[in-house]
Amino acid sequence: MGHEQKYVDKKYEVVGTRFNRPDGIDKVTGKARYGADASAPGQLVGRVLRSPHAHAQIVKINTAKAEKLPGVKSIVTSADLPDLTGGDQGLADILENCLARGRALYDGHAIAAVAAVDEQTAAKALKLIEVKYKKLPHVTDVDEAMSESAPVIHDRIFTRGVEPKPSKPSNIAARTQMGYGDVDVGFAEADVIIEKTYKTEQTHQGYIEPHACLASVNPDGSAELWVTTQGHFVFRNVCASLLGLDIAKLKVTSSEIGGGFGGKTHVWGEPVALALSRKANRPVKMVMGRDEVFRGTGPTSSTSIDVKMGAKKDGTITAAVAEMRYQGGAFPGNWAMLACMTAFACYDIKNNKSVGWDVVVNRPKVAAYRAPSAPMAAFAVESTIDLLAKEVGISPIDMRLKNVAREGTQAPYGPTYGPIGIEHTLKAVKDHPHMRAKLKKNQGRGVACGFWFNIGGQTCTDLNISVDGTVNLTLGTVDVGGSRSSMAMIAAEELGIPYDQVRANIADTTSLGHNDMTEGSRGTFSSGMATIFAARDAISVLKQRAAQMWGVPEEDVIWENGQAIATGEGHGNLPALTLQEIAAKSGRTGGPIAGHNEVVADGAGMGFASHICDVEVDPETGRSSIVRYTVVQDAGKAINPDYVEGQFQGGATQGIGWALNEEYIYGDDGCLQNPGFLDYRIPVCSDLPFIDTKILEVPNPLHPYGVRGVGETSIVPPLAAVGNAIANATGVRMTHAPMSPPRVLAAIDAQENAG
Amino acid sequence: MSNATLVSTTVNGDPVQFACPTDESLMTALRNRVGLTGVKEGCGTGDCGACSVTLDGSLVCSCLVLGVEAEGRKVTTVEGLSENGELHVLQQKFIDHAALQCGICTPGFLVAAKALLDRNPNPNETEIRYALAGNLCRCTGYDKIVHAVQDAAKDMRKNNNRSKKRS
Amino acid sequence: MHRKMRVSLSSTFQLADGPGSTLDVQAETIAEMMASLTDRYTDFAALLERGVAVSINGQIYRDDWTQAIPADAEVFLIPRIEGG
Amino acid sequence: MRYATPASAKEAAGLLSKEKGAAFLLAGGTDLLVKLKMGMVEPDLVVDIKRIPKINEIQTSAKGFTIGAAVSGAVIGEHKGLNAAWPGVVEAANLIGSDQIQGRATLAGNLCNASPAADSVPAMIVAGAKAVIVGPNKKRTVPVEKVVEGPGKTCLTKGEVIEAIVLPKPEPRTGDAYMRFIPRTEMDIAVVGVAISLKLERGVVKKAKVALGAVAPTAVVVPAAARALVGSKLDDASLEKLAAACSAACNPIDDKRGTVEYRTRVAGVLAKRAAKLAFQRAGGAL
Repeated sequence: MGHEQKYVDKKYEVVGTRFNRPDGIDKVTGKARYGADASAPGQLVGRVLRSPHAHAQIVKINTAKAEKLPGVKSIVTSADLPDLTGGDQGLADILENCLARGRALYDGHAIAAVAAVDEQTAAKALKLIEVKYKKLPHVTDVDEAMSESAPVIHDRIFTRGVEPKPSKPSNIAARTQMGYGDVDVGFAEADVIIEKTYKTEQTHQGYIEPHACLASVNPDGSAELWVTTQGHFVFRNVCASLLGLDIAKLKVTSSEIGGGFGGKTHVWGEPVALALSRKANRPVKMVMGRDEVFRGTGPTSSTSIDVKMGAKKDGTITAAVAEMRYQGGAFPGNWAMLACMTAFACYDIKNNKSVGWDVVVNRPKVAAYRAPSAPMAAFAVESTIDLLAKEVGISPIDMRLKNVAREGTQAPYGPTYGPIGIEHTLKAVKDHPHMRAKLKKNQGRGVACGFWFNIGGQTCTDLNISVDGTVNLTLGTVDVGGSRSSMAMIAAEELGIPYDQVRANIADTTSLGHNDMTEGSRGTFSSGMATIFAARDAISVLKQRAAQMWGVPEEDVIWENGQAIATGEGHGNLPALTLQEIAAKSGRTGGPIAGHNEVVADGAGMGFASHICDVEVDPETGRSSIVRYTVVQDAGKAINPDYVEGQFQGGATQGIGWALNEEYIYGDDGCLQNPGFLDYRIPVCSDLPFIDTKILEVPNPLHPYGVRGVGETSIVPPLAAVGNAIANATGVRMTHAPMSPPRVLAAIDAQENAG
Repeated sequence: MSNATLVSTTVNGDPVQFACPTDESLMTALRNRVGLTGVKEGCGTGDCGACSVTLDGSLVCSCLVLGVEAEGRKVTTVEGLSENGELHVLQQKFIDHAALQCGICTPGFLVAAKALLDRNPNPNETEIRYALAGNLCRCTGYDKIVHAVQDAAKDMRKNNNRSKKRS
Repeated sequence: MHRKMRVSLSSTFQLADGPGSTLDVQAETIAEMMASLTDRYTDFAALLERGVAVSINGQIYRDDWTQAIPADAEVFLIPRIEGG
Repeated sequence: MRYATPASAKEAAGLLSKEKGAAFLLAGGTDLLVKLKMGMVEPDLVVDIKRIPKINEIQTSAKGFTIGAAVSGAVIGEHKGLNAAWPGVVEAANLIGSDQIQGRATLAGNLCNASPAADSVPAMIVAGAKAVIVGPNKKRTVPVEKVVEGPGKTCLTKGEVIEAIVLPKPEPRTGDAYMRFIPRTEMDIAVVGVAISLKLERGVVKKAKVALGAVAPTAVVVPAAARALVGSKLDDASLEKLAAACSAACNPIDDKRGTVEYRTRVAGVLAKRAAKLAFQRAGGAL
């Protein structure tokens, strides 16, 4: 790669300060263009027909009447898409999720799609498509789906990871096990053992912008796609593979993205819109309704988790076991495996074992949601640790500090940690004034920790210097949280020029090499690294041009504070050349000045956080209000603290919503009963206090600035932090999230009746 | 298909005419026929506030208004907040306070916050939070939004006092 | 001649014809290690297909197979993860 | 879909009565537009009453208040006279949805939508509100509690339009209050709603009326709950009786918003809280 990735401690001019985002003005004036805001000449309106059944055989689809409706230009069903059966099963699953093939696997599963001249015609055409269903038995609960008597959803699924290999298909896609040591020995050493079962309900990422795209396919196979996505390069590759297009002939442009949180890493309507366009030979714009977003896209797993932990009287945790059942919707996923990797990751537990069961049910295909799978496992583990702490008589924070993972601790998934920040966050929590604030009647305080990986991945960045010395930074990672500003800051830092001389843009797929998704908290980490290297690349060109202008050897030129300086004997008196001066002459010194970098930005650090939450519980209604909340997280290095805080606050709020009220509610018919923001209750402004934040900086050794991803960890602790706070306010331990008023009141009643 | 009707209205101070089916929402008409895509659709059912506009000065979800109802009325959208080429104080404060991340909810928040400050120039935190409860944001946890509105209110009060003194 | 090294498998990975939780190979980079393991164990390719990341002294590498493996490094094969 | 803007309530009634297809009245539109969007209704005719003179106004007289059918919650919330006279009705009207919804939603619309969970209906009932109904041929006035007959079902016959809601001038030392339970602080539909109005005489409850929302197919008037209050100074025993009577009057369903047990239980809890507030508003000392 030729660039040194290692962390170097230094003083920054730009990085670490606060600058306004370049996309700000467009976003506050309504000019910013999102997925639904683009138009193309002659565009059609695409709409999708969805299954009203949880599980049904599609006996027949008759589109004849709809096709005859004036204004209808194309209709597609799975028959119009390639049959990927027998090939890559993962790809086949994605395609089958986009359009059902023979069976509707969940309420809201896409069955057919239509493109018509306008909204009204498209809606009418959907009603004219006749689908004959034969209802099949369904299962939506993860525990029920694992039982012997459950209807088996896919006869091709034989549980992976169990010996001997099962001879019968089941809804259990895989068993995963992680951990080390001997838990039996560990439990034998324990003075106190706590065992509990927890349940968490399914939640949705809840981005405010519904999925939207504008697709246009030409008869020669060239195509364009404008889409709201977390990764347009990946969307390009996936759509091309699904539809048999040439990758380079499909140009994908990412719109401004109105929230993703993992939910816009997966394709749904995009291949369908492309197929409709190909058939109609006209551009097709497809925008989902909110009900479609809830019924058809994105949710996270609902879970059922058993945790058993043992500790000595001094607080040392001697053994820990988690058995975690995660449903992945109608197609198998790796969600329980991720839970196994994260459940005990904050702690140094000599004997630990995590077993995960990945299960399929008749619900939408689960998609990544901010630190996928970790919040539920943390809810179970962090609740249990509080119970243990109480039992041995140690404060919850000291209990955690006693067992905290450090550099050198073996992670539950195997390797040994490098420098990590969990202990720092816990100590900061312990010292935080929030911990000493007085609680009022019916109030309680809870603390919880959380962990999530960061990932790096493929990244490609261009940096072009204009003749006036201003800089275009061209990025391929979608900006979901303000990364354009952070990247421009990094370029300014490296080049030694003011922030406002750098303009960062996100390029389409024809303008840069491949970039992975903005997922896994990788945006600022990976594009930041590529930006540093691209800037350093440009600096070497700048130095060479300066040398040429001066007529001195290149090796005598250094770059400092945005200018070239000649060093060495004989030319020490030459006046420095600024970036502007060199850029102005670039036409005569060899042409445009640019830097470029492509990198596999591996070596992302670990993200750890500890949260403090105060709740007030109305003992007569079971309603919990968040009265104070503090997030402490290790960011490695905060490039722009405003946006780091924004990630902390946003993630915490999503976790609070999950803890209190957000859940998918399914009826006995297996249909989703609350596919809208009215009854899928995300936190509103009046539900919350200000969310305090504290950024810690334990440098990541494998990033030049020490950056760690910060996007995801903040959603991990809140479920448990809220649960622990409720327990301290009421004396009642909640084991079922969300801890909605009816559940809390029932638990209070049960305790009163028992005692 | 529904009958289309010609609607004459005023949008952001300008006379505007558009023809739309009678059952089309004002939100869709503003987006697709007037070209004001700053009016965002998050739900179409009045639950998220992204399509907030004022109608004769009253804050509404434009998804819950028919396009034809705008006949003879005055509509203000986010595109109408800046005047004389300058950002409205609220717009500037949203940028300064990093009160937006993805930005899809921002137009609705700005319209709603302006309606609040027009009505109540000195709201306390609770009043701000309840006034903005009809606007969903999934990125920020509302923290920086409330700070931005508080700061904007302060500046607007200062400016008002100054212009009062001058006149 | 490649350096001898020991690779630990995350407990979620099982190779039907493997010796257990650790494998000995000769390699100096991730790519060489993967090639050697693929040659040696019949179901290693399937495991790669499912997604594997390499942890070298606690640092996780998902894609950069050019990465050199230092002498006496702790090397773990773990599932390749994605994020939200 | 045809869209009409009649100039009088009578003209609106005429349009509705003559329509052969599906006809709907449009005031605030906060329910109708949602149903349109979700494809739950396909109107042939929509009659927008907001261009009718005075239908957007609140009129005050010696007898009380006449609130035009198109008056929005926001306007009600700003009306000083109404706030002073019937704070419970005003708070119920203002609890319906966000500020955006308040910019449009009306009392008459909340009543005609006939949702079991309508916030303003129990509050209007205990305040003695009446609906002024205009038909193609005649006008009638009906107590609010008689308007709703079941979920989505009212006593209005084809062609009838509510022109206004009439609230009496409250008797001296009267207080009313409406409280509801929702999981969040805003934007939810009531899980339980309780409205209470009471009149004091020498610090003792002389008259009372209690109505519950979201616990039965329609709002429920609970005479036993009122009896529990009459003659009391809201001592604990009478409050417990009130709560028990309210819980006993519940006939709710399990749904995505709440369970039978929860609604029944919380109806009693809120009744006690609402009674205290109404008592204080009537000038009572707790």
